[in-house]
Amino acid sequence: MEKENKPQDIPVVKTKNFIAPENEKRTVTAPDGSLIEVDPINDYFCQERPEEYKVKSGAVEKFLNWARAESLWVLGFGTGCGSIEIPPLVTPRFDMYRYGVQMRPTPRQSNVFIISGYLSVKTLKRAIRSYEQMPSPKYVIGLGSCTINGGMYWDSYNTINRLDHYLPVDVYIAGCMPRPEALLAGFAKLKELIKAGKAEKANEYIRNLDWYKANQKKIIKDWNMPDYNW
Amino acid sequence: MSIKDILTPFTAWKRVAKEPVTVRDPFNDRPGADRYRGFHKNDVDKCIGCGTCEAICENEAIDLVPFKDPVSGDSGLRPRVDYGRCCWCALCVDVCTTNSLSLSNEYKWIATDPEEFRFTPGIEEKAWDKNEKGWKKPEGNYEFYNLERVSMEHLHPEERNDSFIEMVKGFSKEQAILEADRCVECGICTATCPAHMGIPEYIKAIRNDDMEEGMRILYETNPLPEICGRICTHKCETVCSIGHKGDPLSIRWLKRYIADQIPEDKYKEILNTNNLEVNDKKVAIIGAGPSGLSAAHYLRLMGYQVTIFEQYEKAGGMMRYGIPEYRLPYDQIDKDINYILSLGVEIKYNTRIGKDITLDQLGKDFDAVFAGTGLHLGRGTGIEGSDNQHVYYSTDMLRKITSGEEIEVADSIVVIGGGNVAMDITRSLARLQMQKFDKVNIITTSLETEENMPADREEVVESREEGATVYPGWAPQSIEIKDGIPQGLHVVKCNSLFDETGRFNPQCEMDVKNYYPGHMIVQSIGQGIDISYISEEFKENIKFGPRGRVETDEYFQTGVKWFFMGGDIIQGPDVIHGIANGHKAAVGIDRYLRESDFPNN
Amino acid sequence: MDIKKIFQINNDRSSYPEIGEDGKPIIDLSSHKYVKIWQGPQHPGVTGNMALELTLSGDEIVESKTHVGYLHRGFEKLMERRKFIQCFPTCVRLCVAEPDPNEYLLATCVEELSGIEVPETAQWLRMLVLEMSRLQVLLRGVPGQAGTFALGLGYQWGSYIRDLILDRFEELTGGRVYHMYILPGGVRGLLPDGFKKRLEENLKLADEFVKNINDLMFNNIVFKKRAKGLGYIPKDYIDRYGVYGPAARAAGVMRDIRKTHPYLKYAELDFEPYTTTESDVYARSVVRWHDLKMTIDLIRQIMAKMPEKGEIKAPTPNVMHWRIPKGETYVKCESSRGEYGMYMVTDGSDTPRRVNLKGPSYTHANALLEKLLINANIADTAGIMVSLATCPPEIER
Amino acid sequence: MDYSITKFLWTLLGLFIVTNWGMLMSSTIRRIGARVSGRIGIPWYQPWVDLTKLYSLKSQVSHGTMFYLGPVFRLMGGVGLFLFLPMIFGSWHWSNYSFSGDLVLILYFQLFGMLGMALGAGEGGHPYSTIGVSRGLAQFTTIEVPMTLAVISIAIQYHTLSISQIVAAQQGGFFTWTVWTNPFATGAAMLSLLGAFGHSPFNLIQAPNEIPIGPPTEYHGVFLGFLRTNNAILHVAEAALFMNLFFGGATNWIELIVKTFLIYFWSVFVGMVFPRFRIEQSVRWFLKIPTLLGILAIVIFL
Amino acid sequence: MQQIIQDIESRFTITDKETRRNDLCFLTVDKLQAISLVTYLRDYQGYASLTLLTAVDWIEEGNFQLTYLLNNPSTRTEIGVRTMIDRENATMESTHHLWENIQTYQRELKEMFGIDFPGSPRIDEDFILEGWDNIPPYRRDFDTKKYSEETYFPRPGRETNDPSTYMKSKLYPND
Repeated sequence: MEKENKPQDIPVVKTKNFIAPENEKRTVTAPDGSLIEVDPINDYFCQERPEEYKVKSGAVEKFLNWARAESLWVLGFGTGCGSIEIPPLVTPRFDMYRYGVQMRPTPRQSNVFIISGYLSVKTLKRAIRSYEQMPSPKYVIGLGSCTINGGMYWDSYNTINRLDHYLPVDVYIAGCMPRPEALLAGFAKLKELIKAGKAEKANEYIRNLDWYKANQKKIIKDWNMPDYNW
Repeated sequence: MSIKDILTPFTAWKRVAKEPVTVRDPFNDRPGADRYRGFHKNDVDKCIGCGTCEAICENEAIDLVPFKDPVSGDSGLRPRVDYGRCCWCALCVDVCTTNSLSLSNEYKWIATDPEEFRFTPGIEEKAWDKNEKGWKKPEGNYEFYNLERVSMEHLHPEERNDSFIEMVKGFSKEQAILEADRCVECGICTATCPAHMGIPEYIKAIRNDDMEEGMRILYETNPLPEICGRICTHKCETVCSIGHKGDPLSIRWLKRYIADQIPEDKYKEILNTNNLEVNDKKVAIIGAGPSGLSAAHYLRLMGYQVTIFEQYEKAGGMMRYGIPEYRLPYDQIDKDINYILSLGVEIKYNTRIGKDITLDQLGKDFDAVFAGTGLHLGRGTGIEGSDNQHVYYSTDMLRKITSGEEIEVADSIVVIGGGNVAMDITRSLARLQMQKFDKVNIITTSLETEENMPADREEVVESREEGATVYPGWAPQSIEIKDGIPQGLHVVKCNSLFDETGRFNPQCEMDVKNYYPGHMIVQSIGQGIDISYISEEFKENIKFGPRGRVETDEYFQTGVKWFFMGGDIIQGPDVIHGIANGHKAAVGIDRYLRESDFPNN
Repeated sequence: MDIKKIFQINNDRSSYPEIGEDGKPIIDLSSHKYVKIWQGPQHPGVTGNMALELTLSGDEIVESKTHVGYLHRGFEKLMERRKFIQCFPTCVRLCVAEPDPNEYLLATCVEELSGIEVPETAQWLRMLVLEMSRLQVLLRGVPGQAGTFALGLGYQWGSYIRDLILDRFEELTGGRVYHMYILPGGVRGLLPDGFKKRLEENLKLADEFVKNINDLMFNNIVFKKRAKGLGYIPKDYIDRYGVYGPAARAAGVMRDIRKTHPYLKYAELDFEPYTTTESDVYARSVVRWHDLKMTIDLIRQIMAKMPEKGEIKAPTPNVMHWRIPKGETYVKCESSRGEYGMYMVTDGSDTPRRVNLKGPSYTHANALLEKLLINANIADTAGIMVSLATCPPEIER
Repeated sequence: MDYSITKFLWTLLGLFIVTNWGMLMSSTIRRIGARVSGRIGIPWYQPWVDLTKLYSLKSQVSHGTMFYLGPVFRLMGGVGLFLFLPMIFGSWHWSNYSFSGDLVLILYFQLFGMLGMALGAGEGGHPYSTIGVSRGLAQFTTIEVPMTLAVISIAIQYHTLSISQIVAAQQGGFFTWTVWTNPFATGAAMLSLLGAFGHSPFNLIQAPNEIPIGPPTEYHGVFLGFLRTNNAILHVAEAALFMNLFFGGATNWIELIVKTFLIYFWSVFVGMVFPRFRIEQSVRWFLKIPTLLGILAIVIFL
Repeated sequence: MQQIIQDIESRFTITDKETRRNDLCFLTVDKLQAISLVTYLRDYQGYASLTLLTAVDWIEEGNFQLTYLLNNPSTRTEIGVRTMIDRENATMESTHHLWENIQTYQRELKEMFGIDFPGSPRIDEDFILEGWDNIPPYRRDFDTKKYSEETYFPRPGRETNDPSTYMKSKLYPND
């Protein structure tokens, strides 16, 4: 896979109907009667390119990496059928809490994004937003064969085939569905990577941001969100 | 709403004293169940690379990749699974024609690189290769296709053992469609068939009940479907992938079914050969056997003026003069041949090259010559007493029987040979014995053991049904002769025919002897080449290989540019090879004639 | 003395917001009276991956729209280019939580259109699998209702027993979630040795669970306060909105395909689906709880009555090119959510012409949910949604 | 009050102990809760790991100044509560900055954090935060009613507003604890405590099933770390407050640990088996039984 | 069931009928009569519940087949009302006044087949797809595999061999 990081020609969102109505430029009346012009895309959303997460060396960083590995907070976003095997992990039989893995309901507080199975284009759009809102260092687990090469839905007009074209993936787990144990093994592998300081896909995403963005925009036809959602 | 509603929920706390039910070591405490559908395993030695798994996979997760060089019946390909596609439905396991594919109960595969998830089970070593558990095809009557052949109606031994009427009745439409339905369209047969007939395609045509399409597919590679549909050696059926678990498809009967459905007068219309172009090139064909007819057919389709020279009074060669009528009725031979002749192929009967016209003359009169003269000489055993006048060659005898000549039939006969021709002569003689003496007393003995006999299995079985006794695994030693009449055949036990290197080297136990009484001995151990029509000076220009066979190039062109040879003389006795050679030679002749049009090129 | 009158407290919110001339509520977002929020697709309170667009006035929902399509894979299209046997692994994934009715429907459609009789043992096995599947859904679904109100304990207990049932599935079918067991023509294997014994052990745990969940949920004052009177479905909605299964039975309308249109061997079993008339979240929850009890009982009946050995698959044409004559049919069965049906049209080729799957969620989560959420509290959305047993993959397929 | 450096250092040490105890307590309680479900639960050291990770994260979003100040305020609420609370009775080292009127200040600090949170979360711009904050403020207001009534009742009972003196008054045996001498006030306060700890049935503020997860929706990294640290401190401090007011205080750390654990466990004990109330239900509930109890407690001592 | 069909036949022009089971039959009527037939079935024959509404693309004949499957809960029978509409500019009268839930079906048909139901609520909103700019995907002339391979391109590096051609090329390289 060749990743071109030349600043590609990212189409800037200009078309009006691609902007969600609540994000359109408009004039609002303030309670005191004065008119204020708001441009939500520029006012509310970050316009700056993200920065890479700096990996330092040394004992402190090692300790921090250990802490990061032992405290994986998973975003509760079931993107596909894989979400059926995530709940068993928080229940008595498999109990992933004992490995320091927890579910968090909001992307801001999560480190791990499990893409559980196939991603339809409509979900991909949300997944990108969720992913970008997660604070670095962050990790993506691709669950099931759908994330690797399309899986079951390889010929569907609405699901993507290769997740790594749109989001950086740290660990893949084969299966359809993978057993919960396979997921636990995936977490173990991810921990191993983090402890070794190798789970750096989030930085790769930032380094190749233009490539990823171009891929994303190619298939998301109504890109009515800001370019960056950090 | 009472106080009970407030207090009863607290009973949940009683669980706090219980041990947690969590699996302590999830990776080892809970292996997959016995039937778990985990990762793939493949027994590469058992697998034949038929690709049925690839065909049934709805995710196109399986590729066939080269593993070794193909051999007959094994494509040399092996399935490679893409776990970026697989959905672990195990349909590939259930459909596998050899039962080589199975799933293990291993289920953990974690990787950081998405490209890693492609592997060839059985070839790339994996931790679960030795895993006994996992999904296998369910036992019992659980098949995705019918393993049993649709039985074709035969004449009973009692009905057939005294007559030469065709013993196999042919499929009805329902039977044919049912039989055709068993095909998995793997195509291993196509490559194995010398003519590379589009077997899966015409079987599909049968399923679609589209006989005309089937006919067109047949004639693409084989202009003698009626004949082939009856007497082909069906190498395709030997390698048929269904044959690994059940009965192979009756590919031969299906071919015959297609040809049987179309009346002769429809051929031209269906095959669109009503108006063939004619160019000014002329080609002579020597011998109206399968290869000659095949060459004539395809050359004629290409527009050449074709003349066949046939030494006997009827066309068909070995097919007519070597195969008894109960297997191949004459009207069916005529049907195929008449069609070829109706395309505008000229035929000169009773013309023997070398006697009536010389080969050199032929070369001058025609632009190219193809010789498919076949193996008409019988080969003898050369044992003591084999020069007796009551010791016959099967070829001669069959020719006489088939051309309707009266032949002498003794009350007890011994046939030497284990091939199909031996069976033919055995069964023909048995019929004649039945007609004459009302009982059968015929012994057939072969060098090869029962399981190695070159004859088709059913031929042996049917011979026995018809009263012949077959003793495989005996080597003939001498013929006892008394008063100029053979009395019987001495044989010794033969254990193996070939040594480790595959050379012909029979190993016999000389102490174990046997004696088969018979007043007539027929030798049927092979046929010999008769190329007496080629003059000595001509022979100098033709290269000869070992064992006296003519060497040709891939298009059957001999050392003499305009002279092509093919069929049994090159390939050995086999109708389908003959047809294939004829076709190929036709292509070669066409190429040669085109090139000679532009000598500068 | 009416305090409400004195302090001018108006509890009647039904006329709020005002209804315009076109029958739609007038919602002016710029008036700052309303707030628009999205629940989902990334939202723990929404079952599966779907979104609710809610317009709120305070905590009260004044307008709700369901947005689906996040899980759309185009199954019906994909199946149009797959052979009948290939449809079978595809079809399973239509509803993730309860895959077996999908398998059953496809198999039955194919069998009915091509005129294949399924062997008796296979029919019993199918029924066993369907009931086990219902059991595993209900083991999560019943306590899941309390889970939406933050009582996660029952869900935890139920999930454990569900995992055990899934183990039995693994033994029988080879798959934990996607069983791919009922294939056109029959099933894919007999019961393994000792299966009945192990299943019976699990059923005993389930019995205990039924009792515990009764103590924890249905005798829980807070749960009662939350669930009673919530999400009321009037009886006349049943036909107008298309309400099926437990939701309809909670409204006093008998809708259970197993009873009304017995399929497989259900006519030989003894059961009576529970109905009640309160028609609120609590009633639906109780109906499901009774379903759970009934399912445990049905599995026991099936295990007692089913033959041990026998043919598991009828002979079918070669599956590689199985063609089915032109025709169309609609086949239905009872899933844990209600009537689950498949409409299949064939045109004589080896692929279906059209497959349309119709699950109860299709109407429950769209028309009905949108209606029920109006004037509900935002805190109750998850509760109402779960009580209607919404399954997004089945809506959009 | 004593403002010497030594005092400050002792207080800091106390804060450190309390923070760690708070985290250990929360992990222990979660492990006990997990056992009821049949699980093993988090490792005992998990809160420290989580906290380390959170503090190691860099903030990426900017929602304005108040957004940053919110967690700081919240932390100040917890720390403030601790600062003016005597932890161990009779010990100069562990009495912190308690003074004669500390009870009033502490009541204020209980709400202080919530107000800070309201400011910060409001700035976050997320509708869920806003909804959570408005619910939180509504609920806290009603929690404060029985709580204040109980405190007033105690103040009347012991004729003082100093916690140390209230504890002192309870010394002298098990039956001199307020829980026996003023059961109504204890009842009212313990019920309001259910709301203060934010377990169900009164955790609609953070309800992950509908407004995930309420006010801290946008908070992450260091800010979430602040909130978590605050939680640890606040839970122990609040439990210690109740211990001081109603359960005879503590004369040594062991006693403190046992008592605060039990008081905290009380809310989990209830919360584990009940679903959560809707906000108007919980508001109504607090204004009914606990308030009545509180009024009763005052009426008795008047 | 037979009685009802006879009754219907006396009132409507049934061009085709197919009895699948005792409790299921399909009737084909003209587009103009379809709505009145379903209304009649709903109001007078007790077929009050709409099981489904869906379309079948008969591209060869240039038609869409619309199927209204109605269920009678009391007699436990189902009748499928089929009607053919023109594939070009496919339009059908909306029946959202009969059933509240039918608008969902109609939205789906609009999006997936491009059949318009003027007047149906939210008919023009996206239902499942978002920003779809191709031909409606459930139409037969939309090739999902081709679209997927062009848009989402499968992972490269895969190649397969057909056993028959591979064997031919290896065993008989010259043929």
